Amino acid sequence: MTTKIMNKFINEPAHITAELLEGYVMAYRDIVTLDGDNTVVRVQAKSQDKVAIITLGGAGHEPALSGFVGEGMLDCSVVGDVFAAPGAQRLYQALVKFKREAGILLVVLNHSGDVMSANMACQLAERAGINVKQIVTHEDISAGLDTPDSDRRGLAGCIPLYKIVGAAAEDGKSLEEILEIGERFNQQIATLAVAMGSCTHPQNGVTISQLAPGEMEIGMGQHGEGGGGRQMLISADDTAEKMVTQLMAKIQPKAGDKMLLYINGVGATTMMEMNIIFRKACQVLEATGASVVESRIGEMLTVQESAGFQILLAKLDADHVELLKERKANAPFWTTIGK
Amino acid sequence: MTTKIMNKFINEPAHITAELLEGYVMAYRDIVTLDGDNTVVRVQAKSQDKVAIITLGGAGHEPALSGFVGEGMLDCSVVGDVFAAPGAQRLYQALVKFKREAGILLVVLNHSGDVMSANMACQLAERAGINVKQIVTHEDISAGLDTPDSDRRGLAGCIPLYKIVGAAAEDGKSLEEILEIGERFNQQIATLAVAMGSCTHPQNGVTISQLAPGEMEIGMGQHGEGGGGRQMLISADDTAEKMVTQLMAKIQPKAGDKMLLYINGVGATTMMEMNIIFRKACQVLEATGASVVESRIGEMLTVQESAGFQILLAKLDADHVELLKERKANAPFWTTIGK
Amino acid sequence: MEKLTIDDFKKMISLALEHVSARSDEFSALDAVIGDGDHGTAIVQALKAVREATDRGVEFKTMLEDVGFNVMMQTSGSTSTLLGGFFLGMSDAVAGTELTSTEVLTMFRGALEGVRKQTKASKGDKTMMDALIPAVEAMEACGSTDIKKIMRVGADAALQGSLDTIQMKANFGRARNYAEKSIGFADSGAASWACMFGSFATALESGNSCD
Amino acid sequence: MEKLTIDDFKKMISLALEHVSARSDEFSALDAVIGDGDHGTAIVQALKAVREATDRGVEFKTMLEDVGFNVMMQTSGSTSTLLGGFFLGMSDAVAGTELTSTEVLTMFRGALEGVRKQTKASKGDKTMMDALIPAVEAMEACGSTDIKKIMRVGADAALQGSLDTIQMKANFGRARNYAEKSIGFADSGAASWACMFGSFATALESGNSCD
Ligand SMILES: Nc1ncnc2c1ncn2[C@@H]1O[C@H](COP(=O)(O)OP(=O)(O)O)[C@@H](O)[C@H]1O
Ligand SMILES: Nc1ncnc2c1ncn2[C@@H]1O[C@H](COP(=O)(O)OP(=O)(O)O)[C@@H](O)[C@H]1O
Ligand SMILES: [Mg+2]
Ligand SMILES: [Mg+2]
Ligand SMILES: [Mg+2]
Ligand SMILES: [Mg+2]
Repeated sequence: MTTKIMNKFINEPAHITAELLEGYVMAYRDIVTLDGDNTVVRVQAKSQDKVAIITLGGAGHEPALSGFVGEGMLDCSVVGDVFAAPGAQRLYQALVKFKREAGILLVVLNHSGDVMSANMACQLAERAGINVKQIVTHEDISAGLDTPDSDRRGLAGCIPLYKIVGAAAEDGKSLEEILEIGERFNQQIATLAVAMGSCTHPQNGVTISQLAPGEMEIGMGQHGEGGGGRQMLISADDTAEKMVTQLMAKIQPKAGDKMLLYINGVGATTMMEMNIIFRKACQVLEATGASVVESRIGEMLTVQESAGFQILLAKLDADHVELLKERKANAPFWTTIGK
Repeated sequence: MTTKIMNKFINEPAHITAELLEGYVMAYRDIVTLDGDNTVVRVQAKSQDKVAIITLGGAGHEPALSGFVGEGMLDCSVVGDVFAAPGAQRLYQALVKFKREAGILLVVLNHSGDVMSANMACQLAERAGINVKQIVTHEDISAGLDTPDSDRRGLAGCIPLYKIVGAAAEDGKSLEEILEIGERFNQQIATLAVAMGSCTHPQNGVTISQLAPGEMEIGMGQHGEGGGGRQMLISADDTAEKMVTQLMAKIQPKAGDKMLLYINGVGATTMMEMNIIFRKACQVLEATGASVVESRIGEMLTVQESAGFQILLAKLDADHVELLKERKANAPFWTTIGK
Repeated sequence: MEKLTIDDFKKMISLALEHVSARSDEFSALDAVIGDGDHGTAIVQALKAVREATDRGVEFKTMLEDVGFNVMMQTSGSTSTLLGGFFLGMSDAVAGTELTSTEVLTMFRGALEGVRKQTKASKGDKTMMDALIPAVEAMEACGSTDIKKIMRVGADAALQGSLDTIQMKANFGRARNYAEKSIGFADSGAASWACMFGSFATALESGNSCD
Repeated sequence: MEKLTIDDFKKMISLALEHVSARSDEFSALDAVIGDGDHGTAIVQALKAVREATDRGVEFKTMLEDVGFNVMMQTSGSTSTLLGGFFLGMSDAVAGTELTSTEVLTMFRGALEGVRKQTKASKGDKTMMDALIPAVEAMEACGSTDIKKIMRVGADAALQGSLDTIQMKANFGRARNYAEKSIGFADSGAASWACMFGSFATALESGNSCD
């Protein structure tokens, strides 16, 4: 650990989460608003007869997770402090607000704080007769391909999942149907992160998992927690090839498969670099005869000013393609015009 | 100048621009494609009877400028090397391709390289009987409020302008009408940048305009070129207030005015911080009785991994609001569902 | 010391907040090695919420429930749920305005059960459980009826347990991903919970108010 | 030296590329002080495009036009248009396969006019014009008919002009925004254009091929 001068535009560190959420809902006031502390909801609520989609997670990853609250995606995100799961009690209150016959789907990223909060909130909710089911995302393959689901982290793969389950809910599908569609996607997606340069925790100035200049680490977690091995920086093409090859080992794309390929920037890495990475990753992937039908390059789930990115690779079924590309979505950080 | 270890995912530095454009059009192949080296165009061309909107500028600012090529925005962007205007001859070739009765609007950011290329290309185009008009953007107020237009730089203000003129062109308006709408917007927008921490030129590893930790500079240019004075870092609220006050001195918002307020991140500064900045900027602005009707927070025009952001403030006329918010746009980095 | 009053309990919490706050940076630093560097901030915030709810308490069961919910309402992160479970578990186990030594043991056993509802981590996984489990076990095993004595035995065991985590490989929480590399540093949660147990004991021993 | 042949011109360009390449980092460094740090890269790229087109030239007018367009096609930045204008201006002014000393002067006057179509910058604005304008003026003023001599006079004036920019405040290009702070360093473009003029003179003096 080193504490460096914190080069951030903030005010009182303890107020970061409250202030950033306030600013966010001011900027996107047509779409989102706060409903109680740390709880972002849609301005135009989804009708009561449809399944509500809720997620939870720490702040400091903007635009995730609240950037995806809006028509066709999330109904509500419950936000913790920077890099910290929200308390179970707060999450429980959101479940109470969204209680409905059709039920609630809670999307949880597999991080122990989030999982513990979600579990406790669901215990409380069950006692109150609330119909809620969880999907836990765990697409990080850095722990090894054979590692059980419960031991793999959830990285940015939650974001296309929000789109898929959000669109399915908007279509009027039942909680069970949505769960099935979502879990199927969950099994067909893999993510791998690479980091280069660390970030500073904005509340205490601590530098997390410092990397020396010219060093990189494949398998990095979403809060700067280390993972796979450190190595000297290699070229963009070699990095992309190495990472996508590992992802392909997990997803096994075949000729004719329809694929999703996203590059999620975590902070300082430029879109220039991510475009260059995408180029090689896509070439390697499409050499199998599979084709990329859904792609994005951008900062979706960030880790402060860390340098690095995550590659997301998924095999899409026909319904996934439809839900991703043909259904309207209108969240501040995800708009799909739809057909 | 210092040369540091370049912490970037790139291959051969000389190939950066070509490779990033290749990756970009692969990722967004439904919307954009390359038409000759360094020239990004729409996959589904706009009909010939409508005015074409073209822009030009250096690479290294991703997603700008090519991220805004698509239905309802740009028809074409001609890209130079990193931080370098494209050559006039290349731009001229794009003008030849888009030659049409309805005419071409060329949006030029006021930087001497871009202006020189645009002028020479337009001289060549006139000789070839091509109907092309220029709009030069110059909304940076860092040189002082009374500085003549020709001495002020064009920063990220070009991006809402692309939306406005793009939508007007899609509406079938004439070149003269579009020019009038765009120039009117151009006079009503102001931008101010702040930098904290420098960036590295990805082709030669040179660190541009180095700032010490804990230092910031208001009035920074778009390539790390310095501007206003350096000072010690102040709080987010103080920074936002100071900057928006300067912008308001230029734009003079009054009660009842409809305003545009964008925060454009230039690289490493997190969306967390930008949300916090937006909050205060919006509060200060709306205290005048003007109201923000159009806002965005995000990385639109970046400067590699520099830390800092630009605040864009504009007074919108009724037609601007309509063109910005109610007309469909479908570019990779700007989607508006429309009404 | 044969009875534990509400006031005694308030002193325990106050001193825990004081001591943990003083060592906050150390806990964040430990968390930065194999986690995300925020445990110091998190545990201090959580103990503030605990103290706030304790302050308004008049009866053990309701006070402890209020504490549990307040922690989970006002704070964030793993610590929020773990500490929430700890106090809700206590609340499930006891009632009244004074506790006998047996009831104190029941209360801490309940606290452990409350945390166990939240996590499957057990001894050796390099988590706060490595402080909590030995503490509760030692308290039950010590055979004394002096609450002061019981608390000190628990505190010593928690401290030893926290030191034992230095040699452990992490199996739970964010630290899990570090695997072998997690060896060599104490777990931040084990360290802070040991500090909390130490403060509980000291608060009873010192007798004077600690605020 | 009374005639300038196409081959002589090719040697001038070759040597300019060689010398400018050798000092590329220095020009980028100067540009980093008050610009965006890429002038070294830009001018080398541009001169490569110049040389490529010169290599296939057989007649001055068509070769120089080809050079101008090739620079603007293949390269980027201010330098692309300025150097494009320079060679297009030359092309407008001369023709044939050999130039007399008068024609050489006409060619450089044309070059200056070609650049002037691209920029309003004049002497004292801290740009490449501070090398180019004095160079052309000195060549015209020197009165010699020895092309070697004329070129050396131009080169010396360009060098002096480039040194003069150190004390200037920038009024054009990216550097303008630095205002007073731009004083103390030479303009990158003035420095590189002076280097180019110096190479032109040396290429004629040395007589032997420079590749
Ligand atoms: N699943 C878990 N089971 C038991 N203890 C855990 C678990 N996850 C985290 N912890 C404990 O919490 C500590 C980290 O707390 P904190 O930093 O506040 O939470 P977070 O991991 O959410 O940032 C760890 O050092 C560990 O002792
Ligand atoms: N408007 C202008 N007029 C004259 N010279 C200019 C102008 N703009 C730039 N220059 C010259 O070009 C040099 C910078 O060139 P270069 O770095 O290649 O271009 P860019 O500014 O596009 O990065 C400056 O040092 C200056 O000499
Ligand atoms: Mg945390
Ligand atoms: Mg440049
Ligand atoms: Mg932590
Ligand atoms: Mg330059």
